[in-house]
Amino acid sequence: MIAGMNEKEMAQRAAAEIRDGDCVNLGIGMPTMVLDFIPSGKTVFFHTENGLLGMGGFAQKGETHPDLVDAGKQPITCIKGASFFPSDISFAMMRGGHIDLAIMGAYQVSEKGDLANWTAPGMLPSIGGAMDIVAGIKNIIVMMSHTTRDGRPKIVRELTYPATGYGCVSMIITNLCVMDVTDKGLLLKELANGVSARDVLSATESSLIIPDTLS
Amino acid sequence: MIAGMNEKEMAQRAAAEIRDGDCVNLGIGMPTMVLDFIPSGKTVFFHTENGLLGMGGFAQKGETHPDLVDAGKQPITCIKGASFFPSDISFAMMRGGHIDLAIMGAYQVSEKGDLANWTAPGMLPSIGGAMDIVAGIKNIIVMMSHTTRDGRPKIVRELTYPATGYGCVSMIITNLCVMDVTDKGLLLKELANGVSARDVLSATESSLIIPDTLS
Amino acid sequence: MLNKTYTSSLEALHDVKDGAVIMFGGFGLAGIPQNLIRALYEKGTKDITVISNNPGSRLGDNEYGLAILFKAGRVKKYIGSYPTATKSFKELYDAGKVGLELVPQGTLAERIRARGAGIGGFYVKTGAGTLLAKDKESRDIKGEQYILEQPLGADFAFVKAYKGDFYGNLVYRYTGANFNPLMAMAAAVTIAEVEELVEPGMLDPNTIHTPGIFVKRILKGERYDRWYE
Amino acid sequence: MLNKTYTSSLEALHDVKDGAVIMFGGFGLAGIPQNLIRALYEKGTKDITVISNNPGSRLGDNEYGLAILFKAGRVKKYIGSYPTATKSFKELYDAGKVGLELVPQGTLAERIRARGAGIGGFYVKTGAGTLLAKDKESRDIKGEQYILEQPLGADFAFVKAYKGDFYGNLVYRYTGANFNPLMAMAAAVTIAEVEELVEPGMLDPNTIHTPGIFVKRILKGERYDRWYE
Repeated sequence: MIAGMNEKEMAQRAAAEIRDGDCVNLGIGMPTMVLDFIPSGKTVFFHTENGLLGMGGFAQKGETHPDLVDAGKQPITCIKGASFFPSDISFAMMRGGHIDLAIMGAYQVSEKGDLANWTAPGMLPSIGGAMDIVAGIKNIIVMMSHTTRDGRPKIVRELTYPATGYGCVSMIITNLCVMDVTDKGLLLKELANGVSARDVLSATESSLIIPDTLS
Repeated sequence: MIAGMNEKEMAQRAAAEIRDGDCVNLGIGMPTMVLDFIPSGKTVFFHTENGLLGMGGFAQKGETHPDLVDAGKQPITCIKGASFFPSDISFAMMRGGHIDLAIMGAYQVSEKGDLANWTAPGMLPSIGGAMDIVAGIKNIIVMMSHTTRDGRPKIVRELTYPATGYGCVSMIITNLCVMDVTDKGLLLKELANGVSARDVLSATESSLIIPDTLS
Repeated sequence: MLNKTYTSSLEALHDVKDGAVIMFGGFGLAGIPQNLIRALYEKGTKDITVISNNPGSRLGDNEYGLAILFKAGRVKKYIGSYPTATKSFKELYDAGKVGLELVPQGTLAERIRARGAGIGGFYVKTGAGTLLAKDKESRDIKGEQYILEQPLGADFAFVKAYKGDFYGNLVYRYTGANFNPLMAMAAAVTIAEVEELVEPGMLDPNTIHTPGIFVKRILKGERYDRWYE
Repeated sequence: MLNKTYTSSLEALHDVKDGAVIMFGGFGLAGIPQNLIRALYEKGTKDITVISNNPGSRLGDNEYGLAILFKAGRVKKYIGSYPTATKSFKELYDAGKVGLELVPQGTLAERIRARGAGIGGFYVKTGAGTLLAKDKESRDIKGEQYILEQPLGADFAFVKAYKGDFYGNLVYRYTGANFNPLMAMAAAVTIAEVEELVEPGMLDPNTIHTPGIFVKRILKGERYDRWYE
C-alpha cells in the first residue's frame, strides 16, 4: 500500500489554501492539525461551532479552563481579537455564508462533490454541525485518507452512505493527492511524492480528469 | 363634556394592575406616565422596545446620554438590575410571551377587544412595535381618552380604522371608566368620580355589560 | 422586592416531575449545569426527555454530566446533535431503551431560539434532501431547496452561567454560553446555576448576556468540577 | 496582518454607488452612524433605498440623522417601522416622491437577522389578518394564524458602536445596540463607525457584541453630536 502524505503533510497542504484574514471552520479530528501550519504574517480566525472565533492552539496543562473547549471538547486557547458568542450566532456565521472555508473529514465523497460524514450502517448516528456547515459555507475542503482501512475507495461515483450534503465539496486532500471538484468532474491537481496517477486511479471508484502534466 | 379622571389618575389606575416582579412594556405618550406610580416595595421591570429592561425615570439635565433613550426617543435612566440588548432579543421578549403586561394608547377599541392604533385615513402610517406587542403579550391594557377630540366614541362595535390586532385588549382605562374585555362583551368595572353609567353609555358606541352596583 | 434566589439545587427542582421535558445547556462539559444535573439524579426523577447538544461527555474512561442520568435509566428520549461520543447513551440506544431525535446542531439552536422568540417555524437549507429531512415539508426558495423546521420548547431549562444576580440576569464566560442563552428563552421554567451570585447592580447592564426576564429561579452552584489539568 | 481600519468616513464609502440598498443602525438618534450618514450626504449618492427603523428623528424644530438624506431628495424608497415623527419624510411621502414599505419593528429586526443567519423565511403572528399582511402567505399553526416573512438584506450596512478593534469586533453601550448588531450580519459590506478604536486584544472577548467576522470596514467617527442637555 502506498503511503503518500502523512497527516501533518496533509494539514500543511490544507493550510496553504487559507488566505490572510480568512475565517476558517475546522472539523474535529485530523482537520484540527491545520492550526499548526499557518504561515507567520497571516491573520487567520479559526471558528469553532461551540462559540469562538479566533481559536488559538490547544491549552497546555495549567492553562485549561472547563468552559473553554473546541468542537472536539478539547481544552484550547484564544488569540488577541477573539470573540465568544452563543450557538445561534455561531451557526448564523456558517448558515449565513460568513465563514470563508471549512476543512472537514469524510467517509465518502462523490464525483459530484456530495459528502457523507455523519453515519453509516450499524452506527449510532451523530450529526453535530456538519450539515449546517455544508449548507452555509461555500468552500469546503475534505481532508481524509484516500481509502478505508480495508482498502476500499472513499472517492466514489455515488454515495452509498447517507449524505451530509450534495455538491458541497470543492477540494479533496488525501494522503495520495489533491483534487478539485469541478463542473466536469474530479480534477487531479497534485500528486503526493512517490504517488502516480495510476496509483490514484486504482484507489478511486469515480472517474478522474487527469491533466497531461500528471499522467 | 364630563372630565372624569385626568391623565395622572389614569396612569395611577393602570399602575395598580402591575404586580410585584412584572415586566411591563409602556407605549409612547400617555402610558409613559405610569412610571411615576409604582408603589414602593414593588420591583417592576419596565421594558422599552429599543433594548432595555429596567427603565428608570426620565433623565434630568446633565445625566442624559444620546444612546440611552426610551421608545419615544426621550433620554431616560435605568435601575439596578437593568439589562441592555439588541432589537431581536427585545422583540423575542414580546413575541415569545415573556412580557407580563403592555400599556398602550389607542385610536379605537372594539367590543371584542380589537385594537386600532397605527393609522387612519389620510395619515402617514407608522407601526413601530405595536403589532409585535399585541401578537405576543397576553395582557394588554389600553389607556386613552374615552372619545375623540370632537366627541366621537373610540369604543366601537367594529373598528373603522385599520386593525393593529384582533381580540387582544384585556382592559380599557379611559377618563370616564375602567372596562374589562370579556367573552360576553365589555364589562363596566369602575366609574370615575362624578361619572355615571349613563354618561359612559352615551359616549360609547358598543354595547356594555353594566353590573347592578354601577347602574 | 422580587428575588429569584434558591438556596440549593435540589430545592430549585421542587416541582420537576417524572416525564418532564428538560433542556440542558452545555457543549461537551463546557457550560453544563452540573449541580442541577446532580440534584436531578439525587431526586430520582424518571422518564425524562432530555434536550441537549450531547448526552453527557467522555473524558478518558469516565463519563460526566448528563451521562449519569442515562446510565441510571432515567431518560425516555434524547433530542440533540451529537450522541456518538457518549458510550452510556450508545448502549441504551443499541438495546432499544432510549428514543433519539437527531437534529443538526445549528438547527437545534435555531429551533430553541424560535420557541423563545415566538417564531412559528422557519426554513433552512441545512439537511435538505437528506435522511434528517425525511418527514419535513420542503420548499423551493430562489432555486434552492429549504426545509421547514419547528420551534422546540420544554417544561424546564437548566442553564449554567459564570455570574448571575438575584433578578436572574446572567453573564457567561468563554465557550460556556453555547446553548444556555437560547434554552433560557425557550422553557416554561428556566433554572440557572451560577458560579458567583451577586446583588442587582453589580453586573454591568451592557454586558449581560441573558436578561433576567428569561430566568425564573437562580442559585449558586454547590460545587464546580474541573475536568482538565 | 489583517486590518480593516479606514481613516475617514468618506474613504470607507468609496464604492457606494447611486441606487445602493443601505441599512442604517439606530433607533431615533440612539446608535445611529452619524458620521457615515454625513459622509454619504457629502458624497452626493442618490436613489438610495434606506432600511432603518426611523427615517431620521426630530428634536424640537430640527431633524437629525437620516433626515438630511431625505430632505436632499437622495432616497428612492424607505423600508422601516416608524416614519411618522419625521416631517421631512412625511412631506416627500405626501408628494409621492418616496416609496414606503412599512414593517412591524420586531418583524424588521427578525427579517434582518434571518438574512444574516441564512434563514430562508419564518412565520410570525405579528400582523396576521391586518393590512400589513395583505400580500403575504398565511398559515394556520396550532389553531393560530401566522404569516410568512422574508429575509431582508442590503448592499451595505452602516452601523455605529461604542468601541471597536482593528478586526471589526464591536461593543455597544446602553440602548445604542438596537438594530446595529443585526444589520451588521445582513449586508454584503458592513461598515462600522466607533467612538473608540482599539487594537485587537483590548476588548474582553466575552463582552464583544458583534464579532469582527460580520464587519468589513471600521473607522473612528470624526465627530459625535450630543443632542440632549
